[in-house]
Amino acid sequence: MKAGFLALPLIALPFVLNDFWLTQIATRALILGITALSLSFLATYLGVVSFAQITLAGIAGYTIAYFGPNTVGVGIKLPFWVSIPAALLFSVTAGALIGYIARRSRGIYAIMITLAIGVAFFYFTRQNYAVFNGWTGFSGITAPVVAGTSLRDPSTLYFLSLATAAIAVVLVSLFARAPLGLAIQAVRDAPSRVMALGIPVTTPVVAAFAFSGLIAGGGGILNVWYQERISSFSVGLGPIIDVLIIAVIGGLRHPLGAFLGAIVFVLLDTFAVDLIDRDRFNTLIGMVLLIIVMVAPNGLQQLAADAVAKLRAKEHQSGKSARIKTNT
Amino acid sequence: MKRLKIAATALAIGAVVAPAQAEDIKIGVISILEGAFASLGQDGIRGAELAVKEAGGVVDGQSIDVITMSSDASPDSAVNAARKLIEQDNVDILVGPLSGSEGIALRDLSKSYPDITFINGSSAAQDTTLRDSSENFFRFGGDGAQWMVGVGQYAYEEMGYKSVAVVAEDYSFPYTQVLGFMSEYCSAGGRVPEKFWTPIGNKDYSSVVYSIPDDVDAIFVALGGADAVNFLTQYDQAGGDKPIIGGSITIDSSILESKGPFKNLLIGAPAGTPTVSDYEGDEWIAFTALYNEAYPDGFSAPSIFAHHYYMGAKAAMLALDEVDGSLDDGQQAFRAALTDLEFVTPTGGTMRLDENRNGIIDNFVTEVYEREDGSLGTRVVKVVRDVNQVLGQDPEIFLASGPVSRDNPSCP
Amino acid sequence: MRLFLIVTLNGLTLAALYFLAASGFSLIFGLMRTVNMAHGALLLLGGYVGYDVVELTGSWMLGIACGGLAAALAGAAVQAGILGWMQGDELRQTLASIAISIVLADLMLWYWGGITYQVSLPDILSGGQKLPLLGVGYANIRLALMAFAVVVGVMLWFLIQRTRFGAVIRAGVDDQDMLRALGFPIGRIFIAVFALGSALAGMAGVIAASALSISPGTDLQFLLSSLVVVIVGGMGSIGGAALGALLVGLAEQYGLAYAPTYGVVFTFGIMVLILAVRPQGLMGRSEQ
Amino acid sequence: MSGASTSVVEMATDSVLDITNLDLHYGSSHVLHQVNLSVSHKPLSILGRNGMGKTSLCQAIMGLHRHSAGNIRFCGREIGAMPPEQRAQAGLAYVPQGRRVFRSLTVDEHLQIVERSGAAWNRERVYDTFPRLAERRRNLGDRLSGGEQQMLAISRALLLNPRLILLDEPTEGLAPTIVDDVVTLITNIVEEGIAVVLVEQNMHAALQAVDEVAIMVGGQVVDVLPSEQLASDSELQNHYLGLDLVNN
Repeated sequence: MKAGFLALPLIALPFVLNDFWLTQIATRALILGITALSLSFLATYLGVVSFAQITLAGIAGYTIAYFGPNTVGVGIKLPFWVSIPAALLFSVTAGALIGYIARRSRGIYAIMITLAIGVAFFYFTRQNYAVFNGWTGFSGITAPVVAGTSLRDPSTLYFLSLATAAIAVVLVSLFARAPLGLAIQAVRDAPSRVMALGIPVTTPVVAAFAFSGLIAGGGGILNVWYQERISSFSVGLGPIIDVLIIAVIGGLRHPLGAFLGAIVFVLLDTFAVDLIDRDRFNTLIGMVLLIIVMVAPNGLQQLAADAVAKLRAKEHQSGKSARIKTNT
Repeated sequence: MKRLKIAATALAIGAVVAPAQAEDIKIGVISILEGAFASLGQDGIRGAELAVKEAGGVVDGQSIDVITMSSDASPDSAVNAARKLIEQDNVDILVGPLSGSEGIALRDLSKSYPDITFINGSSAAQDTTLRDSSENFFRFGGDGAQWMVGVGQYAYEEMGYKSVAVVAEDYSFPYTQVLGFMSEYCSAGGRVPEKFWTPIGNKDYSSVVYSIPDDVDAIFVALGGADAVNFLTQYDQAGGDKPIIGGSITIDSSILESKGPFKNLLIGAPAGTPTVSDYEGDEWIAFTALYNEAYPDGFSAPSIFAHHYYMGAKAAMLALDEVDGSLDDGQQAFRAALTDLEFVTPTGGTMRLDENRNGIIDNFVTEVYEREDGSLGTRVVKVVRDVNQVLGQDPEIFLASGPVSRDNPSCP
Repeated sequence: MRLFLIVTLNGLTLAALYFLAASGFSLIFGLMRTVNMAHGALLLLGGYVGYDVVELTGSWMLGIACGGLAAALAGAAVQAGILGWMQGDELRQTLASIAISIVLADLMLWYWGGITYQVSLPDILSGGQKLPLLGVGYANIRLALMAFAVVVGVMLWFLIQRTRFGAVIRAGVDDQDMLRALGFPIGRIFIAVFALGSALAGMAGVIAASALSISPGTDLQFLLSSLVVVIVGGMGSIGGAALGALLVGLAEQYGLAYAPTYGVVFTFGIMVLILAVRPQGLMGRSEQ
Repeated sequence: MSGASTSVVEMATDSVLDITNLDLHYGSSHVLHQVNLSVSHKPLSILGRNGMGKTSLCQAIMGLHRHSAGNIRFCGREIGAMPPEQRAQAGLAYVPQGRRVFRSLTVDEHLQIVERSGAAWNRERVYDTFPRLAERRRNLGDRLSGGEQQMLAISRALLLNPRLILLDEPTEGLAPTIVDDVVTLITNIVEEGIAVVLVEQNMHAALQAVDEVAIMVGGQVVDVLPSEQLASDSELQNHYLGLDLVNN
């Protein structure tokens, strides 16, 4: 009932929005939301804020670019049904590797080691021409054509992103309830106790990062189809911070927070220039961000949930009092 | 169905910004207005606006709306800015972007929007038009290699430099500039024993400074903005005394007007550029006067960016005038007018396009000199007219030598 | 060999600058666990103000003082007005300070424009001199940098290890709640330390503008280098910041001289490697 | 001197600390339920088994954990809304469970940062009272033995020249001879005219030092009775505290 309440308008969107709103706003928000979800998943269930999620998305994106059609003459062209699994495989493997490197880091130190990994990857892609084509990166990437329809077609890409987002949300909830997911949460709550029980901490941490790599990889593939290009800039500090902003303003406690944060971010990023003197839009973005951080400590999702709860309580109250009145 | 879609869209857009009037012709301008390139990007916008202002802001009774968008030097942001301008602000013509990788990104994007005309701003990557060119992407200007034509020969023959070291940023634009310099310099007989590719935004060049071989005659520096300032300062402080040869954005009014003691190093330095701040040509003097009048807060003379955005927007205005402001038929007539356009540039040459819609330009070899008031200016020592994208070589041979890179070309 | 020695010297002087920039960041993190992502913006602000003051008065020392003061005031305002309200919530503070840095960077771009500034040096520091053993010219300001770093380092050490205020800061690092229970108004101490850390950043900004240059984007560069320096060395330890600065400064210069293509990658590679082996940094204490 | 003695008499009739209907939550778990407690100048001990809410009560009194409902009055002033530092300045001193000495401060620095000039307790007096601390004055906090740390924690509190000292399990983990020293010390503090609240699991130590005992069970104060009564009634001890504690 609740899912339907959410799904119906989302499915109806392509029929009411023009291409700009559908692709540049809705699809872009979904794609960013998927990558941000991989961050909020780690934050919520493992208690680790990872700045390396853009790196994982980027690894998947670069794989698609390298093994797909592009206009820079780098890479080997493979059919998409090979390159897509390869992209996910790489992002999952990279996730596992990052998890292994960061397995002992907590709190601020985990943020820093993942940031270092992210920035190192960024500089590597910028300097390496053989695989990543350096500064310029890959352009002219086209999404696969399936049954005569390009996956980059606005409605198709939207539905594809929506489906991926839905699957990611479901996977996160399933994973959280699976034995491995429970072990991860135990690590979050008391790593030393888990170790005392004789359970190695490494396995759950690596698994959690690998799983986040799967989700981020999905976002990365969609992103490279959406952008039709990828370069060192796509994995730089800017996108890294964008995804963090999205996850945190949306709220880390609920999978839907990432998407709420993404839509707010995309709207702000796109329209800030229209709302204020075109030269000072960054000030506006910064201010809005600051206000959200200050008034919504647990993110917009929590803020919205509280508002709904309050509204319900009020309704409930007035309903009750009405009933009492009729009774008397 | 379609009607419903349009209505809903109008509603959605109307909620955010009021749509502009339908009759206007809208030109979107993309430039970099944040970070290290901000002041240069600002000057690009000035150039584009100047061309529109010059025409009175009207073509054949239709007013011209200029809408600007900022990118952050990344191709992704340039593409997002372009999509927003096209799909949400409904621009007809796009002018921009500023930097090389952004240019290639917009070239690719232009293939997805065949009904929009893209006119390059100041981005100067070679492949934007040379390889995989796009029918609706025009560049009324040259690439980074064209901008160096004349310098190699001048350095070898006039200055007598038999070998030079190269210090340049490690990305495509400087690669292109180095190619332009070296292809001439090497065939004249010069040698380039070492190239130092430094990361863009590097602060501390001291280790590069001390690695420069003692036996070179000069240093070719293709760095921009703060990077150039940092390198030159540190070279100066280390007691370095080799003459400098400058890239196109190493020696530009935006650099000459920066504050700092390093500037003495530049006096006498030759450079290749399509834009000379102190050029004595009548057209340039008139252009500078126009610029100064419109932008008292701008630089003392238009920068390379103002100059190139101006030429792009000017071409758009001229071609619009030719088709009486009509952009029907998918802008076919407008594009035909652009393709056949010939106009006198602020530097006094005649701008026209080659078959890849890339400009055939005039290039200058300049040298830096000190004005009486102590400020620095550049003066022209040589003008090379009609420089095409293959630098006067046989197109097939030129293309066969491959795209620019760290190692192409090479003559150690 | 000669090149190696010169590159080493370059690494040391760069390390000195990094230490100056990072020490304030480390101080703030050490006491409050605040990752102040606006540190780079405060550094840049100090640099700009310092430039203006030097142009106006011709006094370099005054420029340094005013640059530090401007950053200290801005930093105190940030802590008192924003970050102090979310004390203990590291992630929110990180994000809020990112937002602050975005706003600050944009406002500075507005006021100072995008051009590159270099602070003109007093005569004694400008120019260079021939190094006796190596036989090459070397900038005076870079040699002076090392002296500055040592002086600042010693002063900081003295402040923290030998004064009552320093003892209070150390007590706060160890156990904030206990310090409060002894009657210390932690909010005000936090503001003071934030101002002190910011003042160090502001002064480093003026020095960076003298030895190198400043322009939009300098804020991010120094934020990143400060992060690496402090994390490699161990958060909150002044000795650690010095060690981290040495490692990063040397790595960067050796990279630039001997492996320019991947030099920058090495710096961050070192950071990953160290954190993988010692999650709390070289001289950091593990949490709890 | 005579003035001081009259004020002691006066205060003895008044209560120093008044806690009424105090509730405390940690997230969703309800830790303190409607705690009522009044502390006069007679030393009082709060006894109870592990997990009964004793430390939470201390932290609520100090303000280190905000209570969710109820009042805390100290010397006639409501302090419930004050941050911890203001409560300390008002005359409330805290010797926490586990001592919590600063590991990177020397003994001398611990005392130096709290010392106020011209007060009754100063560094000199501390060193006179605890020669052992004087010997160890250059040692860092985490290089001290448990007993020394306890001396330091109590000295640190005394230097605040408080009206009330709240001690949370000061004998925990100490050797029996040291426990006796601590008990003597508390008795001396009481004689100084400083009110004492002693939270303990060690009933025997507590009963030696105080006149009155409050019993905490399940986040509530269930009984307040003279120490002699509890000392003599083993059934009562068993009932409230369980065998493990009594045999301790």
